[in-house]
Amino acid sequence: MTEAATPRMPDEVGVPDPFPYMHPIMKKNYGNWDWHDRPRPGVLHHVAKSGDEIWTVRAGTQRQMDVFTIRKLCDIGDEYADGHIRFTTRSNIEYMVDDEAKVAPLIEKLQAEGFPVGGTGASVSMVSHTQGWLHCDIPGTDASGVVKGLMDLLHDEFVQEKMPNRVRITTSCCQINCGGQGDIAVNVQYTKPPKINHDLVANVCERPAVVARCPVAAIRPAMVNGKPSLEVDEKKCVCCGACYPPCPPMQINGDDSTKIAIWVGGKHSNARSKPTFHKLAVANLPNNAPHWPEVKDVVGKIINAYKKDAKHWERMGEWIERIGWNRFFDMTGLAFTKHHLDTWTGARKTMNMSAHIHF
Amino acid sequence: MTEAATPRMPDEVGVPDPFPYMHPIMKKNYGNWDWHDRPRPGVLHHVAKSGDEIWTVRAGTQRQMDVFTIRKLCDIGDEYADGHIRFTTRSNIEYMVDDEAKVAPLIEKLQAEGFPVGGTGASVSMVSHTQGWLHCDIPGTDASGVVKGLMDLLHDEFVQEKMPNRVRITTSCCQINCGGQGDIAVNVQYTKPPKINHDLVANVCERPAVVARCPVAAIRPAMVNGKPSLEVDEKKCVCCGACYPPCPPMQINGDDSTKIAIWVGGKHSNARSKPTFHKLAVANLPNNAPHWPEVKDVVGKIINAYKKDAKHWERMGEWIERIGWNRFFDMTGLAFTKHHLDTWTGARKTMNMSAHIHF
Amino acid sequence: VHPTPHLDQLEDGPWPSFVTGLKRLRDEGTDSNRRIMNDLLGQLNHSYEKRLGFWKGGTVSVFGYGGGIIPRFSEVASQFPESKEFHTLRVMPPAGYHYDTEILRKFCDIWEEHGSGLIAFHGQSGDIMFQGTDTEGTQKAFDALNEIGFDLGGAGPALRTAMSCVGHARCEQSCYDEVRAHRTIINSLLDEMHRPSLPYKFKFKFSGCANDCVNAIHRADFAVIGTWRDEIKINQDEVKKHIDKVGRKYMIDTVVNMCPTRAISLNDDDTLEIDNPSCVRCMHCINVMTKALSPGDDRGISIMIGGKRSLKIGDLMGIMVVPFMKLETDEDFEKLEEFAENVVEFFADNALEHERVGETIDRIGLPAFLEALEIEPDPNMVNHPRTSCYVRTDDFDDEADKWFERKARDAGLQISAE
Amino acid sequence: VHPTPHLDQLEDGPWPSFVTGLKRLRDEGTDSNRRIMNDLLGQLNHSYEKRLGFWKGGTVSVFGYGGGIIPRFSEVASQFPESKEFHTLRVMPPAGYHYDTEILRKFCDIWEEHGSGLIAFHGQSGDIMFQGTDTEGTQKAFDALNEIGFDLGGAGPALRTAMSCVGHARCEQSCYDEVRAHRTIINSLLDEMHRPSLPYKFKFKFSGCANDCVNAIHRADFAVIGTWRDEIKINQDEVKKHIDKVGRKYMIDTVVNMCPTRAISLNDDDTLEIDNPSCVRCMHCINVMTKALSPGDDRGISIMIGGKRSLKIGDLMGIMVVPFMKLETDEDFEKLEEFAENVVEFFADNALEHERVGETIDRIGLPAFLEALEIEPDPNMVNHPRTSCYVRTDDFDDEADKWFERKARDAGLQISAE
Ligand code: SRM
Ligand code: SRM
Ligand code: SRM
Ligand code: SRM
Ligand code: SF4
Ligand code: SF4
Ligand code: SF4
Ligand code: SF4
Ligand code: SF4
Ligand code: SF4
Ligand code: SF4
Ligand code: SF4
Repeated sequence: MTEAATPRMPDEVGVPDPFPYMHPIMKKNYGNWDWHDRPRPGVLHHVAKSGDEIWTVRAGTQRQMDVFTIRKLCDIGDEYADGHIRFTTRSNIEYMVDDEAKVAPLIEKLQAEGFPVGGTGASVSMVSHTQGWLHCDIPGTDASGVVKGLMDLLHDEFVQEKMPNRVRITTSCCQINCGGQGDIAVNVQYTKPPKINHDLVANVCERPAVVARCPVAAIRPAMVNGKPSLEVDEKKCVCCGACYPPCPPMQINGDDSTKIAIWVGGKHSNARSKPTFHKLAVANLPNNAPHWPEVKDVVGKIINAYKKDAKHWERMGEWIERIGWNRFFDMTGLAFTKHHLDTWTGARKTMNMSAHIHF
Repeated sequence: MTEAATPRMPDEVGVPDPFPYMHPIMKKNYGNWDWHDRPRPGVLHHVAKSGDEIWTVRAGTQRQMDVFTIRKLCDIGDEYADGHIRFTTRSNIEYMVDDEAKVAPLIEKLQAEGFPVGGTGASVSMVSHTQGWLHCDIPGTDASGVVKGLMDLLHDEFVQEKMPNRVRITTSCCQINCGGQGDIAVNVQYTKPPKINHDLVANVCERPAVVARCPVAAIRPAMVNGKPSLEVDEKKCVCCGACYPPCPPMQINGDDSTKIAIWVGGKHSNARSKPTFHKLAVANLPNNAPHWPEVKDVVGKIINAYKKDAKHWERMGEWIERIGWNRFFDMTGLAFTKHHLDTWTGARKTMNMSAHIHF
Repeated sequence: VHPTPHLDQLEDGPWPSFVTGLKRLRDEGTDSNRRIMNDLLGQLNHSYEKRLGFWKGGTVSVFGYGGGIIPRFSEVASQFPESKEFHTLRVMPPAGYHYDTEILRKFCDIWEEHGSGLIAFHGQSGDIMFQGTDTEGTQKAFDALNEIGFDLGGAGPALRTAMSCVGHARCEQSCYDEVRAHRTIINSLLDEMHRPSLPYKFKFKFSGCANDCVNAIHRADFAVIGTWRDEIKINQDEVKKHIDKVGRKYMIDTVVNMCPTRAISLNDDDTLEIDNPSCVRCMHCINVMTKALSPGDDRGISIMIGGKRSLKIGDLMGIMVVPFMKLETDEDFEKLEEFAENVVEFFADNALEHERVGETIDRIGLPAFLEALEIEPDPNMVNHPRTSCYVRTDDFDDEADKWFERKARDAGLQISAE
Repeated sequence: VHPTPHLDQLEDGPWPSFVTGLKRLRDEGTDSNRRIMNDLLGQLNHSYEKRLGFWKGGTVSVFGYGGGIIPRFSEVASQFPESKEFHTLRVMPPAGYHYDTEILRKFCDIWEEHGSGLIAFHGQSGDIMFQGTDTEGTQKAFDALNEIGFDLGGAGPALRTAMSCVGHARCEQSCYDEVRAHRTIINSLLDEMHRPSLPYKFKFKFSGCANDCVNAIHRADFAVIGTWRDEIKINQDEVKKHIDKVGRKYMIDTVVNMCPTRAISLNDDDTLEIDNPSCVRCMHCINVMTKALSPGDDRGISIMIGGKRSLKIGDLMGIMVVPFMKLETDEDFEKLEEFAENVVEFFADNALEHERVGETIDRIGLPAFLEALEIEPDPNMVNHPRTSCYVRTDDFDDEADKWFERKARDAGLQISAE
């Protein structure tokens, strides 16, 4: 500690080279794969042009992992796989093995240790999650808890491939939405304009920056009790929360005004249809930690309707486009309200300017 | 004339009842038709649920007709048809007959009198046209002359049904575009900001109204030579011409700055795809009366490319969407420029925000 | 006789020439037609030469009305004095453009006497345009036309002449009585047409089905389009015949594969399966297989509000504001009439000057428009619900209750109707 | 030990529980892990009870760098003092997230010693997140990680950590070497990551094909997506096998009828026909028939610029700005690197404070952006050309000439290459 007198200069290595860590078969056939199939849920089988084969076993994790869990995963990798591991875009772990015979014991072990094997193909993969109360400075709810609850609910759909196509769920603990777009997105939605703690503004808030951040110009500088502060035009405010990070005294979170909205039909892939943003399904669900039953209820309904009705390869949004939004609302028992009508920039282009109609 | 002392009060009859004029078979089977086909180009054959049949023969007219032409059409109607006539949305004339035997002589007569029979099904129908130099107070070009030239060029495509689907051409003699959206639209496009005739502004121009009409707020009131006038910020001006009708001194037309642009892919029907607006193909073509050869050349190229390449039932815009705009520009020999990139409200939504790509 | 070297070049070619027509009026018309047309041709040729127009507007109307005439005064009247006034009468045609030769001949007689002899069938908004007369002729021609049952159409900031497709009269796709809808609405709002006092123009258009043969969605502030709620009618024998004729691959490519919502599937035995709840009533398959397929029986209309050309905010198409309305009984037509009146009243009260109703909606937002007209939000109004989270939703539950009430009401109504 | 009644409820259920993990650190971890985790659990339970968060930000960095640490100071430190500082190190993983057990065990050892023992694989931007240490621990952990070849990622107004899909390493769809592209670009711009001085964040993401397994188009300012120019490769035998297996109707419904541009037609003899010029490289048919179909051989990348979440103007996806670029030779990679540098430089010079590059493009218009980067306009950049006539086009012919020159150049290049 006291040696810190001559501090160490960082070695700016940048992005580490993955080849030293990569499974030898992947390294050998890098860029030369031929085709793949999925022998069973949770398992991918890739065949290289050279004829080499590799089997991948995918399992769910809690993402925020303690060293004990990580070491357990390493032990499994050393004993049942070839010692190489990767994580996927959705925080699932993948073990690669060079021999089909290794697949079954590996799966068995993972399951025995409580790691669900699945997340491939037309399954519900891991919910992409964010930081929440565990770490972030602006969260309206937790992330890890919501994800845990949702994955408990959807565990069966993770370990089998019975959905029409893959389902990507995301969750975000504030309206900023680090979790991103999803087939289903479970996001905090503020329902009230920020309350301003005027005593603090002068100290911690860079006022011109905050004024500039508001997307609807609802914030004005003002003198309150003789001190420079801010005021919000509540008629204009769209409750986006953008003012809160740069100015914590603009308290956007409230234990009962911070709500959850669920969005559907976001899609990143370019397969078939172009990528899309998710669309509002329902707002104003209570932020009911630690189980969020109202949220789970809605997610369950949406998943079930999709599972029952969509055609193979239709993603959530593509399914809804085909059957029509009215049928989506009917099937899920959700309400269509004036808040579903877009009012933001370019709203005009989201309107049905045609005679196309669903009954 | 001198009797005008007690002027006649109008009889506000409104929209006339069409039944007194309607062909008896149409009246009888009103709302009870079963199916139709097209025995040959220019002829529709409709069968009613009652079993009644009616044949319609469609022919082109010049829309702006002298009484001699109209009377000739009436003579034909009396002698070869059943004395009932209608005009279509596109200014074609239709004769209805109750007997298939009447079709051939009627067609022969129409052709003999110089009225091309066609415009049905997958043909190029009459160009929808506007007033132009003949009558309007703000035209940049003529309408009747352009239409005559185009229909001369496309006569063959009017009298046969050899296009992939119907082709709707429109033309408009100023940028206001009374002719509307089209598979191909031939429209005036101003290329210079208005020149202001300051001497006239004070007299004939309601200045606040003009300032309000400008879509980009490029017009400001100004004093010029001590008189109230206007000035235009030429950097902002998008040459739309909206200021000209309410303020004729804002001279938008110039014998060499008034140009023609050609747009493609507008579609009104809801068949298959939703209705669409037309999109810029080429701008800055000269306003070369009385033959507009440059315009005809481009229209011809577009029609030919579409005819050669589109699939049955694909409209112009649907064809281009499928093959890609780059192929459209290649096939027609037209240029894609920065002006094709939208810069108007909502432009963002017209950008390709995907990896979908055509080669 | 003015020389017309530019116009003369437009007399060749296979298409009927307007120039030839104008010249015939000049050479063979009544005295007054001849005079007018000689100078008109002269001015037009002058425009072709200078590449500029030479008309200016003004104010002309017939007694009792404020609109319906498009006045034109020549800026080159000194050179072409006989056509120095060249006004147009916009006259409403019978709904669906039906005529007989007798009435057309009457038009010719009237216009030969009181005007230039030049008539257009029809203007883009649907009017018969009697083109070219002076102020006096305007009144006389109107009186004569009015006597035989015709009325002026719209111009200026007013209700405009409407259009309806041939529809019920001859088309098997037609889903409602276009003539009745057209006449009911326009005739109830005639005052708005004849005495212009709206913020800007307002247009109605009526198409019997989604083929939209009168371009209503783009070109009408208020578009009425026929549709149906039940299933497409399939005649499987005719399906087979069609496939026999055109081939399986061709049929898949042009029908199955062109359905916008993948609602059509071809069974291996050449029967057709349509998933009707996925069908968006686009008309395509019905258009292709006119004998095998037809619209269902539970027909009605959709209404789109706000179509127009580009001034001032850019082109707009009508937004689906009333997804479905039956249009069979007298009460149905009264309801439609009332709705049309309400929309026009809303427009009169809320639009800014020179603002079309579509622009008003764009400015205030669709929710505010719906609220003003007491229309319940419906998913068919949008391509998809909002993607932006910028919205205050604390009253979401109250709004949701409205939906649930409506659903209960609809269900109740359906039960009681059974 | 703080009671955690709310959190305890999250230990049941089939999914691995983060609470169980945190408790294990509290109960079985090193001394410091135990202390930190007890208070961390206490604070988290407190959040569950109050439904509010209790962290605030601050400034912490390691020597030599300005970014890469997310500092967290507790607002309820008096109740939960041991976790009063709970900073996160964002550390860049090997491109493609490849590890072996050895390196993972090293991470555990380091973080057990200098932090809380809690590691996330991975954050949404792709970082390994070493969560929970104080200011001093931050430096120590970094030093240790840096010694074994790992570096901090991005935070603040800076270049951010990038992501690339598994791609070339295991996926037959991959159209370029993602690892090389990823490392080339990020490592050339490292200074922008470690010393935040951009107007706002800037993210790169790399997907080997249009399936976009790293969500690049929505979530990256600069998305690199693999594609190909020549024809899809078809193995007709495998097509037949596929049809034998799934049936004709199913195949039509799931492949032919799902192609977004109707580019696929099934011949009557069960061979497949693809109209490649109509194909938009969406990947769907290839995804469904992995043995029968594959991307062509003339592979490369497309680049989309401007994806991001909603602040301040609403969500944006990346716009196709470079439709195609080969990415095989060293020169190709240099060109890509240079282009990336130019875009970041443009962003640094032109974006307003807290403005993402997509917002800049939206503000100045795509044409201005292209001009600044000397990119020639291309139809693939848009869904369709402009529909608005509000544009000044008097230099249209000059602009057109640029296109024709480019076409001539391309044709020339192709000729000389033959
Ligand atoms: C491992 C992973 C990439 C990585 O580098 O980590 C991956 C791997 C594969 N993806 Fe992916 N995708 C992965 C995330 C994604 C994502 C991003 C995400 O989930 O956040 C997407 C975009 C999702 C979206 O659109 O919102 C994605 C969209 C696809 C698609 C397109 C599906 C569609 O029809 O829309 C395919 C095609 C397919 O399913 O055959 C695909 C196909 C594949 C294939 C089959 C590619 C191949 O030939 O190897 C791989 C096995 C998929 C499987 O699970 O069956 N992958 N894939 C990611 C696993 C995530 C997970 O654990 O669940
Ligand atoms: C940690 C992480 C969530 C997670 O748990 O995985 C995260 C956490 C935060 N994000 Fe994020 N973002 C994270 C990925 C994302 C993504 C996803 C991505 O990169 O693919 C997005 C959407 C894509 C994008 O860039 O727009 C995202 C969009 C935002 C935004 C909104 C940016 C916008 O332009 O709309 C903010 C707000 C801001 O920058 O002011 C934000 C701000 C934040 C801050 C710094 C909150 C703040 O302003 O104080 C969060 C710090 C939390 C913490 O305590 O650690 N974060 N954030 C992700 C980064 C981990 C990593 O480095 O791997
Ligand atoms: C007579 C007319 C209505 C009228 O009241 O005057 C009419 C009549 C018919 N139309 Fe139309 N359409 C008429 C203007 C239109 C217009 C408007 C226009 O041309 O300005 C459109 C919209 C065009 C557009 O989308 O821009 C129109 C789009 C259609 C379509 C949809 C075509 C498509 O695939 O997009 C059909 C369906 C079809 O072709 O079978 C259709 C079908 C028909 C049918 C087959 C309906 C029927 O069963 O009788 C009629 C005969 C069509 C033919 O020409 O073969 N009609 N039709 C109009 C004749 C215009 C002309 O002289 O050329
Ligand atoms: C005569 C006609 C063209 C034709 O030759 O057919 C016409 C002619 C004029 N139109 Fe039009 N419009 C005509 C149908 C249309 C249509 C088509 C339609 O109704 O389906 C449109 C597009 C649809 C729409 O309403 O937007 C149309 C959009 C305009 C506009 C732009 C409106 C906008 O909101 O963007 C103007 C400008 C204005 O109103 O200030 C306009 C203005 C004019 C004026 C009055 C020019 C003026 O401001 O002085 C023209 C008078 C010409 C004349 O001397 O007769 N005209 N105009 C059409 C009316 C004939 C009739 O009554 O049947
Ligand atoms: S979504 Fe909001 S609360 Fe959650 S990690 Fe991101 S910035 Fe923080
Ligand atoms: S919450 Fe959003 S809209 Fe409301 S004041 Fe803050 S920044 Fe503005
Ligand atoms: S397009 Fe312009 S010039 Fe032509 S009639 Fe309409 S308003 Fe007049
Ligand atoms: S032409 Fe259009 S943009 Fe230019 S000054 Fe006139 S109204 Fe404004
Ligand atoms: S709109 Fe429909 S109903 Fe009317 S004529 Fe056209 S096809 Fe027939
Ligand atoms: S009417 Fe249109 S949407 Fe309905 S089944 Fe036929 S093609 Fe499909
Ligand atoms: S993006 Fe394409 S190349 Fe990369 S892993 Fe996904 S499917 Fe494979
Ligand atoms: S890749 Fe997509 S666009 Fe191309 S042929 Fe296959 S399904 Fe069609």
